[in-house]
Amino acid sequence: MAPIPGRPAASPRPGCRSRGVPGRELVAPTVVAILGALAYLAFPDDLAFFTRIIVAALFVMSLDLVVGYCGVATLGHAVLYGAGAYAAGILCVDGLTDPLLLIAAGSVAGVVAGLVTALVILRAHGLPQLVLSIAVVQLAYEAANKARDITGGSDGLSGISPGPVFGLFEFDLWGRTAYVLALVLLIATLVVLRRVVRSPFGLLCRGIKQDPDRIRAIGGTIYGNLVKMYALSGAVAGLAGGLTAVTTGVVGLDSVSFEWSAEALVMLVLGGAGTLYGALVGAVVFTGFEHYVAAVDPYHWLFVVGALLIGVVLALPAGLGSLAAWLRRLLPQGAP
Amino acid sequence: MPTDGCPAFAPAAMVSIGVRVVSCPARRKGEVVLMRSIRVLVVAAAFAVAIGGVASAETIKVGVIGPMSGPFSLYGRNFKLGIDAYVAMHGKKAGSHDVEFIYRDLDGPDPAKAKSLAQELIVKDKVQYLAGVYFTPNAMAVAPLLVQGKTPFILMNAATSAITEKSPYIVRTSFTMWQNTVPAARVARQKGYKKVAIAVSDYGPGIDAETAFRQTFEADGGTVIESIRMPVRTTDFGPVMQRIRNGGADAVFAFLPAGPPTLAFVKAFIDNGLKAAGIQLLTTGDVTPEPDLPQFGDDGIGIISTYHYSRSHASPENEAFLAKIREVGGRVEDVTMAAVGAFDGAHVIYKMIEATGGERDPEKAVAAVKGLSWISPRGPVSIDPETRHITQNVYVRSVEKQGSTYINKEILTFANQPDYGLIKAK
Amino acid sequence: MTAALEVQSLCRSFDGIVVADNISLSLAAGDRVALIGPNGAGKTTFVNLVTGTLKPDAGRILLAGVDVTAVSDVERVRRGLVRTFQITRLFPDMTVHEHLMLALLQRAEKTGRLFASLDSFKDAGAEADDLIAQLGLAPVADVKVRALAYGHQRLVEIAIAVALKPKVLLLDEPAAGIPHDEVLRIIEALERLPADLAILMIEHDMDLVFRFAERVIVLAAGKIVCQGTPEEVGRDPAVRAVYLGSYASRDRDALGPGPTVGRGRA
Amino acid sequence: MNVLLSIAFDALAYGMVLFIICIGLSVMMGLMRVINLAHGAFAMIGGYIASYVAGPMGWGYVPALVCGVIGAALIALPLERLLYRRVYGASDPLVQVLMTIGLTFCIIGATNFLFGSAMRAIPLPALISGPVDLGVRTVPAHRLFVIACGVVIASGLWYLIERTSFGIRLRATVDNTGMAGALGVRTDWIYTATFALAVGLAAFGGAVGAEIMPLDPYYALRYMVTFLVVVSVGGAGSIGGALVAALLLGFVDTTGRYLAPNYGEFFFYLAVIAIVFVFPHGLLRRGA
Repeated sequence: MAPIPGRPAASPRPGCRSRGVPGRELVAPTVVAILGALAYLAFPDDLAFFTRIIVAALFVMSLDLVVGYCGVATLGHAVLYGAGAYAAGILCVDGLTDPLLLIAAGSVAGVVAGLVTALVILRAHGLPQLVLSIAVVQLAYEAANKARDITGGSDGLSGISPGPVFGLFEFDLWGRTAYVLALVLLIATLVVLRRVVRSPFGLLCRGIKQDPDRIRAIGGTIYGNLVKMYALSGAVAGLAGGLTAVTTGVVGLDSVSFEWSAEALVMLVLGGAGTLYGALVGAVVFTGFEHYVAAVDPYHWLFVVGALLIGVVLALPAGLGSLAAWLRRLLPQGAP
Repeated sequence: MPTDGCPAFAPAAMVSIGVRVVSCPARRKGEVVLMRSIRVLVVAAAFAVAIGGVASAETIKVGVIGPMSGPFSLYGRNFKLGIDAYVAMHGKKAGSHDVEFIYRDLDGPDPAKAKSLAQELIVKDKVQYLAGVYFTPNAMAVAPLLVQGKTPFILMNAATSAITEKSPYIVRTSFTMWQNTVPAARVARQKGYKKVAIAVSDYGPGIDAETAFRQTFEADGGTVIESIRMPVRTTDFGPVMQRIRNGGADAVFAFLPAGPPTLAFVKAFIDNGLKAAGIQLLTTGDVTPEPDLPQFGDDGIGIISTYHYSRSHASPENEAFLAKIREVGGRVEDVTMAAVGAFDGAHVIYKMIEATGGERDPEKAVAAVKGLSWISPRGPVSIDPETRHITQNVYVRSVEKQGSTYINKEILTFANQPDYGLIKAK
Repeated sequence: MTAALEVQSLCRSFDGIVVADNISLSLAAGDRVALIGPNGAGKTTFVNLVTGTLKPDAGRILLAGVDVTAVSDVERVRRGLVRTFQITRLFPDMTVHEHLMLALLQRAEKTGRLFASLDSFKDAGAEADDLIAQLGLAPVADVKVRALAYGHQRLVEIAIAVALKPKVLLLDEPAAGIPHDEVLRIIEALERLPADLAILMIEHDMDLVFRFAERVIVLAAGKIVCQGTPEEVGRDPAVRAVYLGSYASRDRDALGPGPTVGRGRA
Repeated sequence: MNVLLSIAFDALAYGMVLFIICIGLSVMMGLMRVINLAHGAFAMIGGYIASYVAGPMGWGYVPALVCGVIGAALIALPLERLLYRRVYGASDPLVQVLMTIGLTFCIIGATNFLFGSAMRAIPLPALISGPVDLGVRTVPAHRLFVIACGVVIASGLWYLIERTSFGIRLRATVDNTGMAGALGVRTDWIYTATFALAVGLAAFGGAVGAEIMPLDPYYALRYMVTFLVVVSVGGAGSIGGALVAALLLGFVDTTGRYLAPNYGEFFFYLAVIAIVFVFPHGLLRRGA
C-alpha cells in the first residue's frame, strides 16, 4: 500500500485488546469438550438425552448463522435439518451403512436445501421474509408427507440401522457411541464456526445484518454472500439432521416442521442471537428445562416454559448468553 | 438369549438391574466423578458374575410413554386412568412382585425424543417393560431398542399395522385402522349403499383407512366414487362437503384423528345439507369419541361408526371397569379407547411378570401372552400368536341420545376381528 | 486527459417532480469541488444518481472515461467511486478497527474468505491501525461505534472512504451535525486526503466550503444555477436569489464567508 | 358456474373470519410495530369465554359474543400495560417473538388447566344454525351470519378510521408517533385503545368463527401461522390490504380444497410465495 501522507503512524496500540490473542479461538471448544466429558462420566445414564441436546445445539447454531449473523428472518429452518435427516435416513435404508458417510450425505443435502431456501426467502425482508420461510417449510412438510413411498410419510422413516462407527463402535443401548460421536461433531463444528464468524466473511455478514446498503456502498454484494452463508448453515443443519437420523434410527415429519423451526428460534433468542455461545446456551437451557419440568409436571409444563420466556425478555432482553457475558466481565481477564 | 442383538452389551442390561440397589442416590451431585469410577468397577465385577440376571421379590418398573400434555393429553391421561383402574382392581402385585408405572410425556410425533425417552427409561430407570405410545413414528423409534434392551413393549394405542413387525417384543392391545375399517365397509354394503365417497385425513392412518375401506367395499361389489385426502390441519370442510354432495354418493366414509377437526367435519356435514339430503355418515370410532359427543349435540345423532370399544358397552366387565375409573378419581366422561387399551395392556404386563417370575426374560414374557385370551371391558379378546396383535370384536354403533347424554349405541357385532392389515401383507 | 468523473445531462423525476434537470459536470483527478444548494435542491438525489442507488431517466455517467450508467452501484464502488453518508451510516455493533478491516478487506476482495482468521491479515491490520492513528482515533480503536461521539463517527465515515482507495470521492455533508469546534478535525482529515483524488463535497458549512473547494457548483430545483470559484459564486446575484428565495430570512447570510450556516438543518 | 358460486360462498365466509381476526393484528403490527404471535391466543380467549357463557351459563348467543369481546379485552389490557409496553418498537423484533410466544404458551397452559384439553363448541341459536336452501345450493345459515358480521366490521372500521376523530388520531400516530405526540395526541392512550380494539376484534372473530376454526387450547398455535400470513400478505397496518388478503387467501384455500383436495396446502403456500414475490410490501402497497 502507498503510505498516506502526513504524520507517521505513531500512536501506540492500546494495551489490552481482545483481538490478536493466539489460541483464544480454542477456549470455547475446549470448555465444551471438558463439560461433555464430565457429563459422560457423571451421568452415564442420560446420554441419549444429552445427544438430543447436542443435536439441538448444532441446529440452533446453524440457525444463528443466518438469523444472528446475517439478520435473515426465518421460521423455516427445519427444511435444512429435515433434508439432512431424510437424506441420511433414505440412504441408510437403501444400504449405505457407514454412519460418517451418512452424516456427510446429510450435510450435503442440507447445503442443497439451504440454497433452495435462500433462493426463495432472500427475495424479501422482514415480515414478508418470515412468511416466505413459513411457506417454504410448510411446502416441504407437505411434500415429505406426500412422498410416503420414500419418506414413510407420517409413520416416519424407520429401519435405519447404521453400522459401527469406523467399523468398530456399535451404536449401543446406552447411547455411548452416539453421544461421543455427537460430542466430537459438536466440537469440530464449533471450532470451524468460531473461525468462520471471526473471518473476513463473518465480519462482512455482520455488516450485512446491520446495514446492507452500507455494505453495498463499500463495494460488497449482499445476495451472493447471504446465499453462501445459507449454504454453510445448511451444511451444519444437515449435519445435525443426519446425526439424528443415524443415532435415533427414525426420521419423522417433525424434522421438517414449522414447529421445530419455531422451537429452534425460541432457543436461539432465549440464549441470545448473534453469538455461537448464545446458541449453545439457549439449546441446553431450553431442552434441559423442558425435559426436567416436563418430568416433574407433565400436565402444565408449557405454562412454566412460557413464563420462563417472558421472564427472560423482561430481565435479559439480549438473551441468557448476555448473563454469561456479564458474569465474564466480573472475572479477571486471563491472557493479555 | 437372543442371537440377533449385540452380544457384548446384552448381559450388561441384566447386570444393571442387579446393581440398581447399589447405584441410585447422589446422582446429581458435583463430586460424582469418583463415584462413577467406583461404579464402573462394581458394574464390571457384577458383569462377570451375574450373567443370568437377578430375580428377587423386588419392584418391577414399567415405563409408560404418552401425550401427558398438549393437544392429545386426553389420551395420555387415559393411559394413566386405565392403568390405575387395573391396579385398583388387581392390586399392586403381579405374582410376588410390586409393579411400579413410570410416566413420561411425549406430546406429539417426535421419534428422536421418543427414542431418547425409551432409552432413558431402560438404561436409567431400569424399567423391565415399556408401554403406552400414542403415535406411530414414536413406536417405530422405540422398536429397535427392544431386543438390545431386552424389554417387551406393550403398545396401547399407535394403530399402524406394521409396528408389531418391527420387533418380536411388541404386543399390541389397542386396534389397527384395518381392523376397525374393514367392518365399516362390510356394514356399508350390508346396509345397501352402492356409491360411497371416502374422506380421510392425509396421513398414515388415514391412508390405511382409505385403502382398507376401498379394497373391502369394492371386493364386496360397491363403488367408491370419490376418495378425498384432506390435509391434517384443515378445519374448514365446506368445500369437501360440497364436492361430496355434487358427486352423488349414498354414504360417506370418513376418518379423522380425534380432535377439533372432527367437530368441524360433523358440523360441516350437517350444515351443508348432506344429512338432510339423506347421505349417511359412516366413520371409525375415532371421529365419535364419547368426550366429543356432547359438543356435536343433536347434530351427531345417527352417525354410524365401527370401533372396538364403546363406553356404553353393556357387560359386567365394563361396568366394573368404569366403577374403578371413578374410584381412582377419573371422570367416566373422559374415558376413551386409550383407557381400555391401557387397562388391557396392564393385564398383559401382569401376565408377563407372573410368567417370568420377575426376571428380565423378554422371550418368555412374550411367549406367555401369545394366545392369551380374556374378557376385556370391550368384550372377549385374545392375543394373536402370529401377529402379537389383539383379536377382538368390532362393534357397529350409532350415536344416540340417552337421557341427557349421548352414547355410541352398539347395533351390530363383528366378532373376533383380526388385524386385516397384517393378513393382507402376508 | 479524461475526467475522473463525468456526468452528462443527468435527468430524473419522481411522480412528475423534477429532481435532476439536465445536470452536467466533470471532475478531474485532484479536483476539489463543492456542491451547494438549499434544502430540496436535489443534492442527495444527485449523489444517489451518481453512485447508482438511483437510476437516471436520462443522461450518462462516466468513470475515467468509461460509461458506467448501466453498471451496478457495487461495481462502481469497485471501480473507484466511493461516497460517504450525510447521516452517519456505520455498523453500530462493530469497533472502529473492524470497520476499517472490513473496508480494507473488501477493497482487497478478501471478504469471501471463510476460514481465515481476521488476525491473520497482518497487512490489513497494520494499514487499519495507520489510518486510525492518522485520524486520531487510536484511543477508541476498539470501541463499538454505537458508543462513539458523533464527531468520531464522522471521522470513521471518512476513514472508511479512504480505506477503499477511491479515485473519486463523494462526501455528503461530512461536517453535518457536529459542533463547530470539531469541524476543524474534519478539515484536517480532508486536507490529508491523497492529492490525486477527485472529490465532490456536498456541504452546508460555508467555512468548510471556502477552505476546501477550488470550485463551487450551486444546485437549485435540480438545476445547476451557477458555478465558479467560491468568491465568484458568493458574488453571484442568482445564487443569492436562490438561497434567499427558499430560505426566506433564516439563512440570510448563507453565502457570506461568516461562521456556520448549516444550523437550519434538522 | 354452480361450482364457482359454491366455492365463492365458502371462500367468502372463510375469508371473513380470517379478516375479522386478522384486522386487529394488522393494525397492531402497523401501529405498535410489534409482531404479536399471541393474537390467536386472544381470539381463543374470546371463544372460550363465549362458549362458557353460551354453554354452561346458558345466557344465549349474543350475550356470549359480547362477554367474549369484553372479557378478552379486560384480560388483555393489563398484559398490554405490563408486558407489551416494554417491547413496542423493540430494536430486535426477535425479542417480541420470544415474549409473545411465551405469552401464548402461558395462555394455552392456563386454558388447558381451566377448561381441559377437549374441544369446545359454542351452541348456536336456531336462527343461525342448520342449513339454508338458497336455490343454487344449500348453505349453512351460520356462514351467512359470519359474512354479514365481516361486512359490518369492515364498514364499521372504515368509518371509525376515516370519519371519526379517533381515526384521525390513530392514523396520525401510525404515520409518525413522535409528531402526533407533539401535536397533542395522547399516543399512549391511542396505543391502549387500539390494543383493546384489536383484542376485541380478535375475540369476536374467535367466537363467531368457532364453527370454521374450532376451539381447543392449541387453537392459539394452530392458526398463528395463518394469521401472520394474512397480515403480511395484506401489508401490516392496512385495513383494505387485510380485507383483500383475507378474501384472496380464503379463496385460494377454498378453491384448492374443492378442486384438488389432496393438494390443498400446496396451493395455499404456493400462492403465498407468489403474492409475496409480486407484492413484497403488501397487496395494496405497490412499489416503494
